[in-house]
Amino acid sequence: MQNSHRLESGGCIDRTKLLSFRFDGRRLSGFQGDTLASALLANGIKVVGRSFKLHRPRGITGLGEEDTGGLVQLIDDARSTPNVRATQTELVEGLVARSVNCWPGPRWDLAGGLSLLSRFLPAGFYYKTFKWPSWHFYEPLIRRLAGLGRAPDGPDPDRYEREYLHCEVLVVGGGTAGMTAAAAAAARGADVILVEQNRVSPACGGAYPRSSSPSLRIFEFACAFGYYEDNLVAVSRRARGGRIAERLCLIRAHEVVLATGAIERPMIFPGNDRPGVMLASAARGYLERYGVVPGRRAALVTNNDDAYDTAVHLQRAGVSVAAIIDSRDTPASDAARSAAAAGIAVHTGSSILGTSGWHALRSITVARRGESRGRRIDCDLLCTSGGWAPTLHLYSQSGGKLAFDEALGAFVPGEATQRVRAVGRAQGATLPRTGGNTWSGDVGAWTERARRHAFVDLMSDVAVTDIAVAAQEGYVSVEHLKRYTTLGMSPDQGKTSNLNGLALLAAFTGRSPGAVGNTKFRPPYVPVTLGAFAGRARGILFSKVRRLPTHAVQDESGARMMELSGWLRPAHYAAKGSLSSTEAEVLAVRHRVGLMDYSPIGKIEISGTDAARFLERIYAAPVASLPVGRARYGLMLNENGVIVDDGIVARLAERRFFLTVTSGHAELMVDWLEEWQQCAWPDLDVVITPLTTHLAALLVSGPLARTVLSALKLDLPLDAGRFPHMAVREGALDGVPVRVLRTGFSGEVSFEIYLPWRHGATLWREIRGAGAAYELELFGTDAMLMLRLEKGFIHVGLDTDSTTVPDDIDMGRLHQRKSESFIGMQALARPHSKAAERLQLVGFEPVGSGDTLAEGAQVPCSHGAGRQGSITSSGVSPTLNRPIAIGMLTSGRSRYGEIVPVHHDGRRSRARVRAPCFVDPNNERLRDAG
Amino acid sequence: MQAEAIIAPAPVAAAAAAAAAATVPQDSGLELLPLPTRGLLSFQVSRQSAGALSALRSALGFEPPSRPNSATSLHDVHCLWISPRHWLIDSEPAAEERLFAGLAAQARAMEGTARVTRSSDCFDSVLLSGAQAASLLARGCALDLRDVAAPPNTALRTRFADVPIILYKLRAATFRLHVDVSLSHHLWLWLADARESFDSEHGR
Amino acid sequence: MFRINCPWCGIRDHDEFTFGGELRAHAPAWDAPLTGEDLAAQLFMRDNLKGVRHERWLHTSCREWLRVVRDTADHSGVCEATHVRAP
Amino acid sequence: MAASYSSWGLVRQATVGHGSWPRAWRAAAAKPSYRVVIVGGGGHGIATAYYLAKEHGITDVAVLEKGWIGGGNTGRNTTVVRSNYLRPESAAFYDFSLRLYERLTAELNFNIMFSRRGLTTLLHSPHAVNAAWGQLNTLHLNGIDAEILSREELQRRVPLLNFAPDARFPIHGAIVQPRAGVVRHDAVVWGYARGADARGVDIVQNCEVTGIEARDGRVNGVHTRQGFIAASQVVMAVAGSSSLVAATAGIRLPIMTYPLQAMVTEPIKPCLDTVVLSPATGSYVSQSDRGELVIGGGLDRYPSYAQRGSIAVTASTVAGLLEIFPSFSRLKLMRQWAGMVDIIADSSPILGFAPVRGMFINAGWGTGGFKAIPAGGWTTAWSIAHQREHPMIAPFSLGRFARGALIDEAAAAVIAH
Ligand SMILES: Cc1cc2nc3c(=O)[nH]c(=O)nc-3n(C[C@H](O)[C@H](O)[C@H](O)COP(=O)(O)OP(=O)(O)OC[C@H]3O[C@@H](n4cnc5c(N)ncnc54)[C@H](O)[C@@H]3O)c2cc1C
Ligand SMILES: NC(=O)c1ccc[n+]([C@@H]2O[C@H](COP(=O)([O-])OP(=O)(O)OC[C@H]3O[C@@H](n4cnc5c(N)ncnc54)[C@H](O)[C@@H]3O)[C@@H](O)[C@H]2O)c1
Ligand SMILES: Cc1cc2nc3c(=O)[nH]c(=O)nc-3n(C[C@H](O)[C@H](O)[C@H](O)COP(=O)(O)O)c2cc1C
Ligand SMILES: [Zn+2]
Repeated sequence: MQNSHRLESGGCIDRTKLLSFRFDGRRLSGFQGDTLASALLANGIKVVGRSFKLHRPRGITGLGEEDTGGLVQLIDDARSTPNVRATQTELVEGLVARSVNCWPGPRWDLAGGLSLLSRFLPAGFYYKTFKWPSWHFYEPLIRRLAGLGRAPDGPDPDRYEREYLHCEVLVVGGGTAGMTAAAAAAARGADVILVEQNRVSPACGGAYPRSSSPSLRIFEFACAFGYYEDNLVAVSRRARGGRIAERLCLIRAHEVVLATGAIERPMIFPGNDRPGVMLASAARGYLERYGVVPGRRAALVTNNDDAYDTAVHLQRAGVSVAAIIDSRDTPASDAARSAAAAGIAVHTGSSILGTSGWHALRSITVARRGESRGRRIDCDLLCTSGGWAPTLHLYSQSGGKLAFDEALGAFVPGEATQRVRAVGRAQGATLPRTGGNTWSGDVGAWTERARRHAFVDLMSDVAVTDIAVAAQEGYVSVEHLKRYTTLGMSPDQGKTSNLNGLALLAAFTGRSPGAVGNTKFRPPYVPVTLGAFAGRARGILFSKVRRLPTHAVQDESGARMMELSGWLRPAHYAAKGSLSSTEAEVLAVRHRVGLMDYSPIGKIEISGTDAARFLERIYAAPVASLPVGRARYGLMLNENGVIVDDGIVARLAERRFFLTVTSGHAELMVDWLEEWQQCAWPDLDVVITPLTTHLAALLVSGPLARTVLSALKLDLPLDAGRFPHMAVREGALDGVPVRVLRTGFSGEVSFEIYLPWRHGATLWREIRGAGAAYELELFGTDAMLMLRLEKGFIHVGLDTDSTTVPDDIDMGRLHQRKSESFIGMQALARPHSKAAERLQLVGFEPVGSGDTLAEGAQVPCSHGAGRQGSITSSGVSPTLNRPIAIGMLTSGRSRYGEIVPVHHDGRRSRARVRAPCFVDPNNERLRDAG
Repeated sequence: MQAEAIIAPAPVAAAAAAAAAATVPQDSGLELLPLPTRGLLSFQVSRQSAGALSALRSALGFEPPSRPNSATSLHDVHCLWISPRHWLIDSEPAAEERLFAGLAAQARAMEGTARVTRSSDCFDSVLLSGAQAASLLARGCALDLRDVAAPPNTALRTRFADVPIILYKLRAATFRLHVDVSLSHHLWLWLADARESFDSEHGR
Repeated sequence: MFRINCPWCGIRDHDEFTFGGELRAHAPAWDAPLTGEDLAAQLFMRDNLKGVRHERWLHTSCREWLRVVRDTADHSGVCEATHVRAP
Repeated sequence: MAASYSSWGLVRQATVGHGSWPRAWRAAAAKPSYRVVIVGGGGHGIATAYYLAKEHGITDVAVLEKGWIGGGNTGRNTTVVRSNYLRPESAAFYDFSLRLYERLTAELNFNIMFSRRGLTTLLHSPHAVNAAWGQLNTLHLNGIDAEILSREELQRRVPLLNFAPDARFPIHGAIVQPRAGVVRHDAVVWGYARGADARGVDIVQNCEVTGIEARDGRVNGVHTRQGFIAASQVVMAVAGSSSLVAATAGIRLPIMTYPLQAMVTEPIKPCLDTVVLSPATGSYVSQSDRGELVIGGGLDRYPSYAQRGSIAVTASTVAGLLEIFPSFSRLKLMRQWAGMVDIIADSSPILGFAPVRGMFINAGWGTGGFKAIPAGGWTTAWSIAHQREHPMIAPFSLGRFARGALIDEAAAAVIAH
């Protein structure tokens, strides 16, 4: 029957707006303002799912995030979502939900029988069993029984946002305490943000002092879930319509006020997990906020006076209250009086021996202390109230200490370490004192059956017996208890169970709950959608990639772009005729001329009185002796002597140098230089200017490079006499300032033209135009890798690793002639850095079949496991038309001519060791007569 | 947002246009305007000194910023504090040559302890203004950029939308952002996406 | 997300800064001719103190290297910084 | 000897209301002196005690734990065990560990739930594929299983991955170690503890060691919160606290302590049955038997002992995960935590005798020492028993730093796990 449990009036719902929804296929209706939970209860639905381990029926037990039973799967095409809390889901028209962890449904669940086996499944049973023949035999079934909802399998259509906010005062919690604190702070003129995970006003009519102050911002459906350093509070704000489903607000506040209220503790008794058993505060909340009576005939079980009020309220709303079962002998007199006035029977000094009902609650059995048989009382709602615990998750996350308050039976805020305070119910002082334990009598003397049926954590199916077993087996640290029994490890993170669990552990081990302590509080306070963490950082916005100055014209040139160390670069261009694109590009450079956008190369200018001295220390190569106008190849080492970067250092003027570093290290090396300058050598007068994205770099390489460039309006002589190999010149190209570096990484005469970034694309077109007559080819990074491979030049990080020192690549002579100190010098002097059996750079060529040696192929040790070397770069040389490779080999330089086995993908082949340079070993092509 | 195929090069201009196209009438509280290239010069010195400030003063004809994270200006020439050893001079492109000459002369006089670098090419710039500008920035930048915390003439280097930027608050609710030219398309894509969700939230 | 008070830029989130190592009171000169254990001590060995310690951080915004005083046991407040180099 | 755990035992206990389960390990009080004191009740410390007792008959041993055993990194790790290391020294060691893990459930009579489900490392570029071949060949030469999967094969095995051709990090294939897997972390600690205790080892909790006492270059005991305990052999196995404990013996270590985060989603029905690691996006993930996705990522980039991490790293780890598994976007994060890990320049551990005689260092596991627990404990115990370092761990001694002979495993540990 639709809305069978709804009162005629009352609640903050809008009765003019009827909303229809479906649950497990049934068509139901509720009102605007309902949560899914209140709407389910209004329709008399008690069983909404099954528990995690034993598949026991579960119903709504709470009003908000403390609920333990109302997890459902929302069905909405691509927006289907597992493990949604019915208590925190606003009802909307057309909502479709399904129960989780049961099949075919929550009332009839195939795995429900597990519950009958519960006595064989105590805490940690899986550590003791499932060992033979092996865990793999059981694992698939166990996995299928576990888990709750189902993960969607398509992309998420929702959008998420990130927002950084700042305020003087952040108030968490929009109850009376929070609203009062916020209004007061705003009245002082402070800039205030208040976040409330649900709606601000728990009672209708909004009696709260709603500030109209512009300095008060109120965010509803915004849950503070994490408290980090220096008052940074993370808040998840769920959408109210609009296209952003959830936003992650990172709020930095000068001061934080936690008005997070308190969470009620359930009482522990056999059968307390039966749907129909509910926190008293929840029952009252459903009544007041939604006009829903969660049952027709209620009973209350409690250890404090607070619950009496609820009983009276329920009675007034027309629910017949059959009994109050109070574990204390004497409730406060006014509580007793009000119950008497309402005609409610009070059973003091009593407890519940059991509950019954087919799935949902039908009756309870009540007994006085000492009695072993009790009286049956029919009821379909049992409100449970074991006192209150301040909600201090965030307080604890902030570093604030918690202290155990005996009278309250709960933890209260102790010393704070950040600028934060708890107010209202979260502070604890105003909470009703309890009458001791949430269970009755000596729990150690309970029967096995009673312990097994009295649940502590309804989400993880942790019963009193599990705590007893853990205590008995020695898992007596509260953290061991948690891990052994899984207490508090479910989606509710033990909001209503942790305290009861640790109190029981205390009882079983003869300690006080304060001495047992609580488990660590961690973010998030409530589960937060993963998408909200990522926010806008999805797809291309997840990680940036840099673009070349010629990016826009690469497309028309037929480039195949690829990301390389953070840059989008042409790997190669379209294939030409019978040759592969890379072959054609390599051959063009070798025989004619090629053009490449080389702009990602790291560029740094060093100027200042001490520029030369500075660089002499930086490079494992002589720099100070470099004449103006000349350039040199240099290695930069770290203090361990290992090569971290290589590149060209060119002297533009006496006190001005231009360096290139590998593209992947462009920024890192600037940091490195600055660290040395600022921290180690502050006395050196040096200015470090990063220029990587100031200057475009176009590389023209090949025997005809000079010919092509002479067609440009470049005011520099290019002949070898006046512009030799490894020289640098500054000039102008059609009025644009340029600097040109003559190098030869490709092995051919090469000019690197550096000019202002925005002129890069223009020059690109001009060079292409000028080169057309000479069949200039554009070439990409693949061709460049091959060109330098033919020359046996290393690529730092590809051919070297984090142990390679200069001598390993035969570059020891660069530093051996230095007289000045440089970084890494001491480490190079170690015997280990000079050992004969080090890996050294060599060339390899296949023997026999002539097949290419695979990149990544390894040279196995001649005896035993492991390797003595590896092929680090390999390919078929277009210039030589045969396979070539370079790599590292133990004592390699002394082994030229030797034939070694090569292992790849389970197969063996052979290779001859040789010098790494395959083309023009004497560099005659570079030192051209031109 | 749909991940843009990084394989297909989309001209920066197109993305910038898309970001700007989302610009709605004046009252929207948010305007986003890609700027034509600005004249930018970097003035660096090897160590902090009073000499640096007086060199700047002579070259610019006005007082350079004395406080970190701030800027001073005269007409359309702005001097932004970037670090204790680095200032960025942001001007009309037409003024760049004149300023360069003046600064270079000062640098020469400082005998190799100072350096001027033409930086116009290194940055793309965008102007962000309107009552909502700060709240759009708040989606990508952890700094408090509201008027109460960041007064006009605030200038600083920070990260926004996962890229390093130089941010210059010209006046209340008006920000000029300079972003590395090789990363500007990333910023435009980000802004276009943020703009879209911003608008959708504000019911547009 | 702790914060560091840059002497230039004021308080910023730590992720604007890059950690660059601990500062030692009596570090040998960068080019001291160390060998063996002494070299290893200089290159690799660290105090790695729990509690208040002095460290080197680069503020990536102003590109200044700073001396940061930080409590590694609990950095829930703002960490103060000064210039690493003599002014 | 502890009662044997079996299904039959479970049934028998059920009939008596589970009222007589014996303690898994005794609540031992520290004696005034021991032959061997092990500082740190994590996996390595307790495994060392177990193997000392079992393999070498040395039972006059105490494990001193400052809090509760397994409360350090072992109790908060993402439980990936693998042996795909590139240097032969490492490969031999870690594969030995994996083999010990494979039979540990039977050996300990405690189900450690070793789930051999493979470690699948995604290859996001042609260059990564090339590099993977280098790894595969190296692994094969080291005797370690490895295979490379094509994109199509991978798609068949892990259909939820992002195979969109225009993905920010397109997937070109994967390199897999089939024998890798996950292990129930707490069970490893408890299982070893139970085994060690049964053989007479004292496991003393809430007993922080405040100083290692050495005279004339020789250890003679430890100061603790419960008083001085004499011992001629002291093993230090305190992971993130290594520098602090070593300092009390006057030893400096090449270690920095960093936070490493991990997190879990709410439990969901099985949807992922291998461990997936994406070096390019900086995330890795597996699904536990309970159903949560267990997610890890890179270090927080500042030294810290605070055992918490920054939300920026949480967020970027999650964003990385969603790049490779876009459909996980609607799942919810249930808990996030951090450990403090001891990071060494070459990403290899320190195993060996200290400069102070009688002291053994087991440290520097960084982001990946869970997989090493059996071998770490086994070789540490062997070395103590024989008073010399086991040959398998000789390359991992502290001396390698003075020699400059680092064992660089940076490539094998590009990402934490
Ligand atoms: C988030 C995270 C994910 C990880 N993922 C993986 C993974 O997937 N695979 C993998 O192989 N590894 C992983 N690791 C690393 C792995 O957890 C550790 O390397 C391993 O657990 C180290 O074991 P241990 O016994 O040395 O240290 P711990 O388990 O940390 O034990 C050290 C013990 O020493 C105690 N102690 C410290 N100081 C003292 C003192 N003064 N006196 C007495 N006791 C003291 C501590 O309380 C602690 O219990 C991960 C680590 C983290 C943090
Ligand atoms: N006995 C009752 O049932 C009851 C109920 C409500 C109010 N009160 C009275 O109200 C007064 C003050 O109550 P209060 O304001 O301290 O507590 P409260 O429980 O009324 O308010 C706490 C609020 O904080 C919110 N909250 C908790 N954690 C949050 C988080 N992490 N992020 C965002 N929001 C969060 C809750 O949703 C709740 O609205 C007291 O005098 C109390 O007696 C009593
Ligand atoms: C593999 C693994 C799985 C975990 N699964 C859960 C879980 O399902 N629920 C939960 O609450 N915590 C889970 N945790 C986290 C622990 O609750 C805890 O946060 C972690 O062990 C760190 O300890 P601490 O938070 O007490 O510092 C898991 C931890 C690990 C290592
Ligand atoms: Zn700064």
